[in-house]
Amino acid sequence: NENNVDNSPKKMAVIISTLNNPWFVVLAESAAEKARELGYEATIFDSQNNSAKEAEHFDNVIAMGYSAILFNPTDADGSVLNVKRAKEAGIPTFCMDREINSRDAAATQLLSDNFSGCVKLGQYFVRQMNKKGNYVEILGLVGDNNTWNRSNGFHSVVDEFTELKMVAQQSADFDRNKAMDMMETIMQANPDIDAVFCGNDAMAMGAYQAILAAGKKDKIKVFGFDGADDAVRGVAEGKIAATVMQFPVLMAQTSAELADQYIRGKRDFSSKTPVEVILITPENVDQFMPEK
Amino acid sequence: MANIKDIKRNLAKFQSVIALLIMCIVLSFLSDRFLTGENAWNVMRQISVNVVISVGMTLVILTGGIDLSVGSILALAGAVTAGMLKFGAEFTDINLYVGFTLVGALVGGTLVGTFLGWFNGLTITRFKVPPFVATLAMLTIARGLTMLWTGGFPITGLGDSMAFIGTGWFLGIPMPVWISAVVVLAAVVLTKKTKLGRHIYAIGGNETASLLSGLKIKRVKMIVYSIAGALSAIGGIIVTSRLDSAQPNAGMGFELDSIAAVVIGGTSLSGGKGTIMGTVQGALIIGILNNGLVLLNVSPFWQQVIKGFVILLAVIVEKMNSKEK
Amino acid sequence: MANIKDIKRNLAKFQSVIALLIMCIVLSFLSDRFLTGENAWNVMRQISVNVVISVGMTLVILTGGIDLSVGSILALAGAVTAGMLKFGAEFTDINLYVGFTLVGALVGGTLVGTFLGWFNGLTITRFKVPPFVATLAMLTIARGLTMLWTGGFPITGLGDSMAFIGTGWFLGIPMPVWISAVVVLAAVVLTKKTKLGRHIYAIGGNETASLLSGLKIKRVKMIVYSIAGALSAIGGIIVTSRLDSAQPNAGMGFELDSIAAVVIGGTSLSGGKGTIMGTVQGALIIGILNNGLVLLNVSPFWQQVIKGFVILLAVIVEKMNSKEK
Amino acid sequence: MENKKQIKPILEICNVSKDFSGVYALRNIDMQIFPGMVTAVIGENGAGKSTLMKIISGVHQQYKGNVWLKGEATSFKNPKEAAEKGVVIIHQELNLIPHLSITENLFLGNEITGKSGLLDYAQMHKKAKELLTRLHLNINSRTAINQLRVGQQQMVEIARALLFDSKVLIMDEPTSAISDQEVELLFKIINDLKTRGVAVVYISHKLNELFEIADRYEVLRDGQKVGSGLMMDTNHDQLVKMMVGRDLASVLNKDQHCDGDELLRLENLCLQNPENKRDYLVDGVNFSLHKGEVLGVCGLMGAGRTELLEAIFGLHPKYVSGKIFIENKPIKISNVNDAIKAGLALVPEDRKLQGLIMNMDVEKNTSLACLNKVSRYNFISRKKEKALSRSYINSLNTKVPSPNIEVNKLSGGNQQKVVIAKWLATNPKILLLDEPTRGIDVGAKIEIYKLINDLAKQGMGIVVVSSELPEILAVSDNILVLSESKLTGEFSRSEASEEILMHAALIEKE
Ligand SMILES: Nc1ncnc2c1ncn2[C@@H]1O[C@H](COP(=O)(O)OP(=O)(O)OP(=O)(O)O)[C@@H](O)[C@H]1O
Ligand SMILES: Nc1ncnc2c1ncn2[C@@H]1O[C@H](COP(=O)(O)OP(=O)(O)OP(=O)(O)O)[C@@H](O)[C@H]1O
Ligand SMILES: [Mg+2]
Ligand SMILES: [Mg+2]
Repeated sequence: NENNVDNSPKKMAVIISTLNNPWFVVLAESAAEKARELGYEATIFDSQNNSAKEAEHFDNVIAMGYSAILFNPTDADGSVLNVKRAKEAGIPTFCMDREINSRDAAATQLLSDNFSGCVKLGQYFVRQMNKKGNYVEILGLVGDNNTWNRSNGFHSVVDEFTELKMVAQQSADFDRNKAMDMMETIMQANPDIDAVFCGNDAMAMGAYQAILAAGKKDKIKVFGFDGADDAVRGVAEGKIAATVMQFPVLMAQTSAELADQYIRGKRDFSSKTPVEVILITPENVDQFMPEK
Repeated sequence: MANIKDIKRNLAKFQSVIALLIMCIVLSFLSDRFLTGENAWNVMRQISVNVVISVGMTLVILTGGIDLSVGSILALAGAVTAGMLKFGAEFTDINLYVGFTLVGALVGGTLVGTFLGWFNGLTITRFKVPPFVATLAMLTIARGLTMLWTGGFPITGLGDSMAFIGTGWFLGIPMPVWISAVVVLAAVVLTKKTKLGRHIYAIGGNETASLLSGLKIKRVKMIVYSIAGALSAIGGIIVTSRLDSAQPNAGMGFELDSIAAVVIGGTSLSGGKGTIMGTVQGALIIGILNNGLVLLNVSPFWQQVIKGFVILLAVIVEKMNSKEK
Repeated sequence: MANIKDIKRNLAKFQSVIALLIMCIVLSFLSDRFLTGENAWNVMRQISVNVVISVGMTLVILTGGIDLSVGSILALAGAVTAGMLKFGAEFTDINLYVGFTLVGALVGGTLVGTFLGWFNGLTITRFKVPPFVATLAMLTIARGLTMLWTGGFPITGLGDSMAFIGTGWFLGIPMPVWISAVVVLAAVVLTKKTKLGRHIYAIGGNETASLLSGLKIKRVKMIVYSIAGALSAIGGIIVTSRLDSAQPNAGMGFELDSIAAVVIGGTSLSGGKGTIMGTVQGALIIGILNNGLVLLNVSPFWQQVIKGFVILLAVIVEKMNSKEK
Repeated sequence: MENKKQIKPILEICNVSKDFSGVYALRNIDMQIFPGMVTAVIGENGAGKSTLMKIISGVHQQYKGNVWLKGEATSFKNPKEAAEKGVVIIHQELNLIPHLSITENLFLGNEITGKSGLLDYAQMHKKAKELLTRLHLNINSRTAINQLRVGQQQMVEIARALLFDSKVLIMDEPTSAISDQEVELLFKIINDLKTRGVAVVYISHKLNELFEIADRYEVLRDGQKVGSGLMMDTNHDQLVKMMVGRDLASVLNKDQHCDGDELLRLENLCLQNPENKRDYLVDGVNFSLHKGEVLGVCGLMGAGRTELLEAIFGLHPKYVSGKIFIENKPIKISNVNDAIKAGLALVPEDRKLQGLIMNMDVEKNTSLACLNKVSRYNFISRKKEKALSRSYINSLNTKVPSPNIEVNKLSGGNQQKVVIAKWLATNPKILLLDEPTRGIDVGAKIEIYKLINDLAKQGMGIVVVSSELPEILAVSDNILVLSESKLTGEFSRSEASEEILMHAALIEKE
C-alpha cells in the first residue's frame, strides 16, 4: 500500500474493546499518550465491546492510512480476520492485554495472562480459606471470553478442594451496581458464605458494598481481579482480600514503543510477550498503592 | 351461575396483582428464603431506582411520549453530584474555588437532570422532533457528557452522609425505599388529584381535543419531561450513594427496564391510559423475578430464557383476567 | 415570488435527502479522506447489516408494532449457522451425525430467525401481548438461547466460503452491499407493488377499518414479524461471516440503532406512514455520521455528544423542509 | 305496491339477540329485507341499528338467533366473506386508511393483480376513475384520503361499496356528512340499484330523507323491534312516536328575545389559508351578535363556516386579521385560553376527534375546560367536580348509567351533551356551536334545540353552524349565509326560507 511511503506525519490507531471501564480507559490513554510522545498522531477508537463495530474501525483505519494499530481485541477469535486484513494492507497490529488466536497475524502480542493470574489468585484463595468453606462466584459478561479465562483459571485450582463449595454462580456483567444487587440476593439465599470471587474489581467493590450494608464485612472475604485503584486501596484497608494487578500502563507504553521500532524497520518480534501479573495481598499492597 | 360471575367480577378488580401473587406463591414454594422480611426489603431496595425512574417514564408515556434518555441522565446526574461533592467547582480564571455541601451537590445533580429533561421537552415541543428521536439523541449526548465529566473513571469515596441516602435505614425502612415511596406517593397525588395530572391524561388521550379545551400542551409536556429528568437524577443519586461511587457507565439499558415496568403495569404506549400503581406492580414483577431466579441459583444462561417466558406469561395472565371484567 | 416558491416546492420533494447532502458536503470539506471510493464502500458495507435489519423493522413499525428482539435473534441465528457449519448436528440416541453444507447451515440459521419472528407474531396476535413486551421478552429469551447454544464462547474458523459472504467482492461491489441491496429492492417491491404491502400500510393506518375491509390482520402481522426475524438472521449471517466468528453477545443494542434508522428516515412510530428508502437514508445518516466523526479524529467521548446533536439537527432540518411543501 | 308483498325476502333475520358482556343491545329481532326495495331502519341513538347491521354483514360473529340469506342459513366468518356472498355494508364511522390513496382504499382487500402477481395500478386507477365519475367526484384517484373533506371521504366509502356486485347493500347513515347535492346523487344511485333488484337497507336520523327514498321501515327501540310497515302508510309524527315511545313536539316554540346588548362584533375578519397565502378561508366577514340572540350560519360544505368559528376562537392566531369586539371592547385572541377568558366557548364539529377525551369518564370530560373552578391551589376537589358534572347531567338531561362511565360507551347524542356541558361549565357569554346535531336522533335533537332556546333566554349569545336548513330555520333569530369564504346573505328569521338561503349559498365569487 502506497500510503506507507508518503511523508505526512505518521499516525497510530488505538482500537480499544471498550471505554466503559476505567481499566481500558487507562490502557487506551496510556497507549495514545506514549505514541504522541514518540511523535505520532494518535486516535482512540472505541469498539464498545462489539466485534462488528471493531471490524468497522479496522476498515476505517485501513482506509485512512494509519501506520500501526495498537489493539485491544474484543474477542480472541472474532478479531483475527480484522488483524489479518490490516496485515494485508501493510499495517502492523500490536495486541495489548488480550490475545488473538493466531500466531502470525499480529506483529506481536503483549499479554497479561488472565488465566495464570487467576491460578495465583485461586491458590491464595485456597490458603486464606483453609481449604474449606462456602463461596460465591460472580462472573462478568457471560459472552466474553476473558470472563471464562478468569473463571477457568480460578476453578483449575479451587475445584481440587472438595470442601470448598461454590453455593452460587451468577453473572453481573462486570457492573458494580449489578454485582451489588446480585450479592444482596445471594446472601439472602445463602446465609453462611465465607468468600466471594468476582471476575473484576468493579464487581468486587459492588459486592463489598452489599456485604458492608449487610454487616458481614468481617465474615465474607472478597476477591477481585484487575488492580483498579479503589480495589488496591480496598486491599490496604482490609476491605478486599486480594486482587490481581495487571499493568495496563506498562503494556500500553511497551506496545507503542514496539510499534515505533517496527515503523523504523525492526521486524524480529517474538509473537507473544507475556506481561507479568501480580497477586496483590495485604502483604505486598504497599508497593502498589496508587498515588492519591 | 350468577354467583360465579360475581366472584369473577370481584377477582377482576384485582386482576393486575394476580400475576404478581401467582409468582410470589410459586417462589415461596420453591425457596424458603423468598418469604422473609429481609428478602422483602432486599427486593424493595433493589427496585427502588427503577421505580423512581419509571414514575417519570409513566408520566411521559401517559402524554403519548417516550424517554430513552433516563439511563444516561441518571449517570450524568450521579457523576455531577459525586464530582461536586468531592472536588467542588474550580474557576481558575477568577481564582475561585467553590466547595459544595451534600445538599448543594444533591441540588446540583438534580438540577442537571431536570435541565436535560427540560431540553428533551424543548426539542419535542418547540422543534417538533419525535420523542423517540429527541430522547435517543439525549441518550447519546448525556452519556458523552458523563464520560467527559468523569474522564471515564468512577468518582469514589463520597463520605458517610452521602452513603446514608443509599444504604441507610430510617424507622426500620431502607432509605431508597423511603425515597421511592415518597416519589410514588407524590406521583399518585399528582396524577389523581391535580390539574396537571388531569391535563397529562387528557393530552395523551386526545391532543386535539385538549388543545381545543384550552390546555397548554407544550407547557405540560415541558413539565413532564423535566420531571422525568429530575427523577432520573434522583435515581442517579441513589445508585451513586449505594455504590459509594459514580460509575460513568451507570444506568446503561435502564430505559428498557423502565419502559418494561410501565408497560407490564398496564400503561398503554399510545398514551392517556395507565396508573402509577400499575407501574409499581410492573417494577415489582420484574424485581421479584430477578430476585427469585438468583435465589434459586438458576444458571445465568437459563435465567434469561426463563425471565422472558415469565414476563410473557405474566402479561398474558393479566390480559386474560382483565377480559373477565 | 412565484419562482422562489416553485424552487422551494421542488426542493421539498427531496426534503429527506437534504440533511444527508448537507452532512456529506460539510464532511468532504472537513476531511479529504471522506469523498473517496474506498471510504464510500466502507460506509456502505458498514451500514449493510443495519439496513437489512431495519428493513424488517420498517415493516413491523408500519403495521404499528415494534421489534426489540432483532439484536438477539441476529446473535442466535449467527451462532446456529456457525454451529451447524462447524459441528453439524449429533443425535447420540440414534447414533446419527448430520453434517451440514454451507447452504444447509445458512438455511438453518435463517429458519431459526424466522421461527423466532413467527413466535413474536404469535404472542402478539394470538395472546394479544403488546409488541413492546412480546419482543422485549424475546430479546431476553433469544440472548439466553444464544448463550446456551454457544456455552458463552464464540464459534470460529468457519472456512473461506462462509467468509466470502461477509468479506468477498462481486462485480466490484462488496457482498454485504449486494445482500442489503437485494433486500432493499425486494422490500420496496413488497411495499409498493404487492397486496401484502398495501395491507401492511392499511393495518398500521387504521386497524379497525382494515378488519372491516376483510384484511387478515393476524396473518399479515405474523408474516411481518417472521420477515423481521428472517432479516435479523440474514444480518446475523453477515456479521458472523465478516468476523469469521459467531459472537454470543453480537447485536447487543442493535434494536435502538435500527429503530433510529427507521424513525430518522421519517417512518412514524404509530404506523401506516413511511418508506423503505427513507429507512435506507436514515441508516446512511447514522453510518456517515459515525464514519465522519472517526475520520475527523474526534475523541470518542465528544463523538457521542456531537452525534446526538447532529441527529437532532438532521431531523429538525428535515422537518423544516417538509413544512415548506 | 301490493304485488311487492308477494316478493320473497332475500334476507331474513329470525329472533336475533346480541349482548355485550351481559348488556343486551338487541333482543329477539325479526326482520325481513326485500330485493328491489329500500328498507329504512330507524331508531334513537343506541337503539341497536348499527349492531344489527354488523351482525348481518359478518362483523359480529357471536350472537343468538338466525340469519337467512336467500333461504340459506348463514353465519359469515368475516365481512369479506359476507361481501363475497353479496352482503355489503357502508359503515357509520368512516373506515378509510388516512395515508393511502383513493384507489388503494377502494380496492383494499380486493386488489387487482397482474399476471406477475404484482398490483396492477393502471387497471385499478382506471376502474376507480370510472367509479368516481359515476359519483360526480372530480378528484384525482391518487389523492390520499386525509387530503379529502369528510364529505368526500364519505363518497369514497360509498364508491367502495358499489365496487361489489351486491345483493344486499346496507348504508349506515351515509348522509351524515355530505352535502345536499351529493345526497341527491346518492339517491339517484340508490334508485338505480333498486331497479336492478338490489335490496337496500338505509339508516338515517334525517326522517325527511326516508320519505323520499325508502319503501319500507323497521323501527327499533332499546334493542327491540317496535314496528314495521310501508313508508306510504305512515307519517313523520307516527314514526317519531314509535322511535321514542311518546309524542314529541315536532315544532319548537321558539322564544323571541334578541333585543339585548351587543356581545360580539366582527369587523372584516379574515383567515389566510396556511397552505396558500393568497387564498382566504374566511374573507372579510362582519357581523354582530346580541345578548339572547341565536345567529344561524349556513352555507355549503367548505364554505368556511368551521373556519369562521375557529378563527374567532383563537385556533389560527397567526393567520387571522381583522377586529373582534366583545361587549364593545376590542380584544386580541391569540390562543384558546384567551378565548375562554373572553367568555367564548366552541362546541366543535367532530365530537370524537375534537370534543372529547374518549377514554375519560363523563365527569372528567365535563370539568376539563374549567378545572380552575373545581380546584384549589391546583388540587382538584372531587366533590366539587362531581357536583359540577351532576348538575349538568341533570340540567341537560344526559342519559348516563353513571357519571364515571367512559364517554366512548355513550350514544352520540349523549356524547354531544357532554361536550356542551363541558363548555357551559366555563360560564361562557357566547356559545359557538358547529353542527351541534350531527348524527343525533330526533329526540336528542329536539332537546338540543330546546337547550339552545333556553340558553338564549338566559342571555347567552349563540352562533349555530349547521348544514341542515330546517334546523337553522328552527333555532335562529337571524341567519348568515357563507359562500366561498364570503358573507353572501343576512336574513332575519321572518324573511328567511330554505329557498332564499339556498340561493344565497350558491352565489359564487366573481
Ligand atoms: N362493541 C361494543 N361494546 C359494547 N357495547 C356496544 C358495542 N357496540 C355497541 N354497543 C352498545 O350497543 C347499543 C346499540 O348500539 P348501536 O351502535 O347499534 O346503536 P345505533 O342504533 O346504531 O345508534 P346510533 O344512531 O347512535 O348510531 C348501545 O347501547 C351501544 O352502547
Ligand atoms: N372542494 C374542496 N376541495 C378541497 N378542499 C376543500 C374544498 N372545499 C373546502 N375545502 C377545504 O376543506 C376544509 C374544511 O372546510 P369545511 O368543510 O370545514 O368548511 P365548512 O364550511 O365548515 O363546511 P362543513 O363544516 O360543513 O364541512 C377547508 O380547509 C377548506 O379549505
Ligand atoms: Mg349506529
Ligand atoms: Mg364545518
